[in-house]
Amino acid sequence: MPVDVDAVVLSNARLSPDYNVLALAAPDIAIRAKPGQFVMVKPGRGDHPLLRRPFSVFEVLRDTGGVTGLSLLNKRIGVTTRTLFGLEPGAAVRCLGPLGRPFSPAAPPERAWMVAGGVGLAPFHGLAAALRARGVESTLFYGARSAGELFRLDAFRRLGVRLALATDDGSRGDHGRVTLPLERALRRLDPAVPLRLYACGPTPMMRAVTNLADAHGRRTEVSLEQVMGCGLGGCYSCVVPIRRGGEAPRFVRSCLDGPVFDGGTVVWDGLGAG
Amino acid sequence: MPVDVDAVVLSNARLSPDYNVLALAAPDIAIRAKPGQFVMVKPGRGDHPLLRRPFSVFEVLRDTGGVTGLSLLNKRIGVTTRTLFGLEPGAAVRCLGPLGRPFSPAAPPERAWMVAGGVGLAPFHGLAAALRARGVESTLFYGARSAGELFRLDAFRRLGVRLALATDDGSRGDHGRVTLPLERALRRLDPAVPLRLYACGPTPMMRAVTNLADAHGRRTEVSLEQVMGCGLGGCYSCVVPIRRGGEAPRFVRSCLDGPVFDGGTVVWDGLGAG
Amino acid sequence: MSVDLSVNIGGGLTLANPFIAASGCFGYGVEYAGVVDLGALGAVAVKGLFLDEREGHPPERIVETPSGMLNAIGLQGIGVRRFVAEKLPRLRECGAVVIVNICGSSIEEYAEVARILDGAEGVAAIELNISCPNIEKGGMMFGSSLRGTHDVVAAVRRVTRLPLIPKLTPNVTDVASFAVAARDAGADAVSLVNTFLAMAIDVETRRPRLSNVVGGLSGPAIRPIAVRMVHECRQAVSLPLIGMGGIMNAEDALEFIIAGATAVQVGTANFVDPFIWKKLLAGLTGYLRRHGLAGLTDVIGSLELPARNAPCA
Amino acid sequence: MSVDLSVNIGGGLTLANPFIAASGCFGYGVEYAGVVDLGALGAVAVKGLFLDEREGHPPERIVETPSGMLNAIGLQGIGVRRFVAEKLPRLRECGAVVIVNICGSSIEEYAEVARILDGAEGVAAIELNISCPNIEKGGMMFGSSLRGTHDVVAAVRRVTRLPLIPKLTPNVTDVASFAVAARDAGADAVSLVNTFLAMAIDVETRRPRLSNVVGGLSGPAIRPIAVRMVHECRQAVSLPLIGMGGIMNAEDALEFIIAGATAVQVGTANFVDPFIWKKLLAGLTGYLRRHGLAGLTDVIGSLELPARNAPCA
Ligand SMILES: Cc1cc2nc3c(=O)[nH]c(=O)nc-3n(C[C@H](O)[C@H](O)[C@H](O)COP(=O)(O)OP(=O)(O)OC[C@H]3O[C@@H](n4cnc5c(N)ncnc54)[C@H](O)[C@@H]3O)c2cc1C
Ligand SMILES: Cc1cc2nc3c(=O)[nH]c(=O)nc-3n(C[C@H](O)[C@H](O)[C@H](O)COP(=O)(O)OP(=O)(O)OC[C@H]3O[C@@H](n4cnc5c(N)ncnc54)[C@H](O)[C@@H]3O)c2cc1C
Ligand SMILES: Cc1cc2nc3c(=O)[nH]c(=O)nc-3n(C[C@H](O)[C@H](O)[C@H](O)COP(=O)(O)O)c2cc1C
Ligand SMILES: Cc1cc2nc3c(=O)[nH]c(=O)nc-3n(C[C@H](O)[C@H](O)[C@H](O)COP(=O)(O)O)c2cc1C
Ligand code: FES
Ligand code: FES
Repeated sequence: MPVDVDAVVLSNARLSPDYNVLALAAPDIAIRAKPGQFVMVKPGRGDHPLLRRPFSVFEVLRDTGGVTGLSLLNKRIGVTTRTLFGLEPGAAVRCLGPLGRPFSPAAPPERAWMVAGGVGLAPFHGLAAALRARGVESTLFYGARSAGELFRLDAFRRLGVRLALATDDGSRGDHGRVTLPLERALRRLDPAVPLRLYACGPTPMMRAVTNLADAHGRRTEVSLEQVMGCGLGGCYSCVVPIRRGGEAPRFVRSCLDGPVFDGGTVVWDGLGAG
Repeated sequence: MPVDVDAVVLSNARLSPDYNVLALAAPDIAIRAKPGQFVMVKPGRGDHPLLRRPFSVFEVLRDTGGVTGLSLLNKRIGVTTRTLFGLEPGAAVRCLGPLGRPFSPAAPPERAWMVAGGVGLAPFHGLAAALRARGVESTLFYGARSAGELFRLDAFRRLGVRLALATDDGSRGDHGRVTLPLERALRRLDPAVPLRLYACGPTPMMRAVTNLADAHGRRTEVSLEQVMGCGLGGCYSCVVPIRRGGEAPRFVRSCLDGPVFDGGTVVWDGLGAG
Repeated sequence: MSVDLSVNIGGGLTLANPFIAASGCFGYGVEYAGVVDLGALGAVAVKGLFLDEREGHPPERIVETPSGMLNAIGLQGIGVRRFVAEKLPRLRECGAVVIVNICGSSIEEYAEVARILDGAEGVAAIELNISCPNIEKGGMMFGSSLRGTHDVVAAVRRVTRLPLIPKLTPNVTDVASFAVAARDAGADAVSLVNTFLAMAIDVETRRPRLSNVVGGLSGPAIRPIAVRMVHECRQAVSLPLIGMGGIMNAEDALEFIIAGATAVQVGTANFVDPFIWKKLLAGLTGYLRRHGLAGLTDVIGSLELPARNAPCA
Repeated sequence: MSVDLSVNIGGGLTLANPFIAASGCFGYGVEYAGVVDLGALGAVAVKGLFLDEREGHPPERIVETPSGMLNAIGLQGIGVRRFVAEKLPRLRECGAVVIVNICGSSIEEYAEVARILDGAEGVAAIELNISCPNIEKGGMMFGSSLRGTHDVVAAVRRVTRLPLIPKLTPNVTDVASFAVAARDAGADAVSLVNTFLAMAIDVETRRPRLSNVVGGLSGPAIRPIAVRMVHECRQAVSLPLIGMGGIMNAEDALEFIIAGATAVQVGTANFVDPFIWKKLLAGLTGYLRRHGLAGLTDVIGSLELPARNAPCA
């Protein structure tokens, strides 16, 4: 069951002019959050903005006494993300969660490849930790605009994750899309080695990853970013057209049935303009 | 001409759980403000709350280099005053002014009696300073709920103002309304001594002062607190019924023709519920 | 002092308190069973149902606006039969008082949906959605004509004895005349308002923000208009009114109740705070205590109008 | 790159830019002469004028609501004759393009006011206020009936050649039909919207917050509804439309312009920021530059509607 807490900001680490990591004292949520789940956040009271916004749980925070909270990897794009960028420790943020259907973590001997674009990195810290706990060999394919926007690489390395990087400007890793190193790796991998992919990032990127993986006979779990009004199944705003079995596509609520979906079931053309 | 500045909060002195004095770096306004004039203030951007709120200029702030800003005496009653109470130094407040028609300061040998109720003290610091500069003998009749809400008495004493106090709970000065000491003083004063009264506070108090003074043949300038949408004469929200000469009462805009009016011209029954 | 929050919303239906989850803002209720004690609500109005399943509009389906939001969900739904089979039993288990919001593309469809519900166990009342701005056929088509309103209500009235509550659209010149038409056709109460037809444009792409171009505006932005409409209807009919539009807290609810609403629905606010219900109850109870009132019925329609006086007193 | 902001709002009237101060929100314009360069505005719509002086309603006349405000000023004003004698000369001096908003309790009064303005020097256009929610007689009475709208517009058309701009009320079921009626009666353009009839209640006293009980809602809260109405009118008539309702910045103005408005009015925002006009101009110019457009006319009505597709693509 999700809970709603008035979480105090523990710290706000600004990573770049657009990205920050906001640590929130929400242990009751953190302790239950599974990789890929999200929270619905509202930084201020009052009507402006009115609605909460969905954010992946980035890290589960711990000290010697146990779980102390969670963090969000936030990218400034509009009114709420701007506020979250600017918050100082001590401020309060309403935080409802954990919500949604998590990733299904691979199990050995299956390998796990995570493919992140930009802020799509957010759900993978938790997933990487879960994979490590299960002893799954994992790789993060991570694309960003430039080297300065490739964040927290060390944290992933510490979790034993191999890294394959790409930047739009070529300042680090492959010059171009994250699908470049991914495609190379897919081609190289022995088709007999069991592998599962996870993707989170811009819709076209998740679509490309799903198709690429599919061409190599691999399945991808994607974490979609639909606009969400409630996060609890109440409003039907967050739907995604999903085709299951041979049936016609159906709009399913990504706050309940997602945000993680089998990429192969997503009818990509039917997603919103985003 | 009024100007609009994004004024930085220089300090915020909390005087009680409801009152504070907010110092704003708005020298361009302060330098031109006359006693009784007001500013239209909006602490946040955005639509909530939407409109500015009117505040008297409390003090004109100076250092050795000259005028540095102005202060507001603020009382928490709703959304904007609550925000103004909570602001920290460095925050910005949009501030438009100076606006409205000021008091007409007495000149010797005329004496000046200021009658303040609660936050109605606000316009009198500036008036007291102007009166002192003109060498006018002045007294402040000041009523509040309790001794703890009689603010800045020293500042007025330093301006040579005599004080006559009253509190609702009798914790200081007369026990009851500020009209108690006022009435006593009016009765005692030689009718031949020229005197002008100024009143600011709750509407019933200003009305009582006007009537009391009138009964003793004295005129009162009152500073009315109408709800104001614009402060510039644009919206016609702030009207007060004024009877001039023998004519029928007319609604006049208190942001342009006031907030200071000759109390004897105000049709008190026609003021809003407040 | 104990206070009585119960209200009678007509057709013999008494609610333990006036707070109803608004249709379309609470799924089928069951989605909230883990978060909210459904039995503690006055009632739950479930998402609008047609006879058959519907897919609704493609995303984007919502967009935020100043103190409000637009939605163009397009009444995606599982159809009344699946609702009765799959959701109603669970709602009964939870002790929910269930108001079923129904839609139709024709009068026959409305009547058919109502007939099915009339035979189902656990339906407390039918809310007749003749006011949805988000579908091409039906919905507001009926609700924005007096004739259409009368005919749909009368047709449904013939097939069910369940309390019947037409839900009025605010997108009309004179909402009170629609309340009158609904009453004359046999309604037990009316609820108002549904959303205001509205739109938002992305100026960078010069495209509508909603896939359906237009959508319905809800939330605090519309509250003052909705309160006025309740006030107008109160003066035109003596039916119980169920008011809604931008209620975010007990004080907002009281505006509607004082204006004449017997009960209120809460939609958009529930998205912001799914735990709002306890706060609403506490706020209302506190108000009654503070004002020394024994029951909510003392507040309903208690608006004191000023004696009309000369402009310049 | 220089951009052309000028627009033709009908009746031969070209404005240097599309930004007009909304009636009732800018006094008689002269109040702002010290703050704003009146000649730099597209036009100034002055406060609604009757034939004679009016006192308006007692306070409280305004109340703030979520992202909006209610007003019930009651059209206090100095009457058209004093306006012509006392205000018009000063407005001319300031180089203002003056649109005079006129009211009446009868068709004859509207016509009489228009006749007086027709003979005055310095009136650029007449805006016909048939939509004020704040007076008992006249105003919305005409504006909420197609017949009334047609008759008032036709009567005023007969007495003046000045550009004639009826101002429509949003408090109707089908605003586009009113635009059609106005056009058929000889209007040169229509402006929309006036305020939404609304009310707010003080729950502690259980009294209306406005002395007049109801008032008109303006500000950002109404913007999505107003934009939708401009969009609807654009599809029904080819007259120039003057859009308004909650415009706070250039982007908001662009929503209206993209939806089909040739010019826009700014009311409530001017209370918040009397220096808004320069910001609006800068914002609009910046937009055109950024999008590589030579003139505003390229933007008017440029909304791209989606091809209607099956709900589930
Ligand atoms: C399950 C889920 C998890 C998410 N996790 C994260 C995360 O960990 N970190 C993070 O920074 N963001 C995350 N997002 C995206 C985040 O919710 C949006 O960035 C946020 O809602 C924007 O709010 P805003 O108020 O800042 O922008 P707004 O002011 O609401 O919007 C600004 C602009 O962005 C567009 N927009 C709004 N939401 C989205 C969206 N979801 N996708 C694309 N465009 C959008 C709007 O249409 C508008 O044009 C997640 C979204 C979902 C659904
Ligand atoms: C010329 C002038 C000078 C003023 N000077 C000062 C000053 O120096 N210091 C100060 O603290 N206040 C002053 N005020 C009053 C101040 O403007 C109000 O307290 C303020 O507008 C309240 O805003 P809010 O957002 O906090 O309250 P809101 O949330 O807007 O209102 C809260 C409640 O108070 C009522 N209310 C709002 N405004 C007024 C008002 N003016 N009078 C009575 N009730 C009201 C509302 O109806 C509502 O019930 C002055 C007013 C005027 C007209
Ligand atoms: C996302 C959404 C979906 C809605 N769906 C329905 C519906 O199916 N049937 C209906 O009668 N009203 C529907 N409504 C309208 C609400 O029930 C309510 O009338 C309106 O939102 C005003 O109340 P609010 O401001 O509290 O949300 C919907 C509203 C929203 C926001
Ligand atoms: C205080 C006030 C007074 C108004 N007076 C008039 C008026 O006299 N005539 C008129 O046609 N409209 C009047 N209006 C309506 C505005 O001109 C405008 O149509 C409406 O406020 C919507 O625009 P906005 O949201 O930008 O304010 C008034 C609005 C306000 C807020
Ligand atoms: S976000 Fe409301 S149903 Fe998914
Ligand atoms: S406050 Fe707008 S006219 Fe006085």
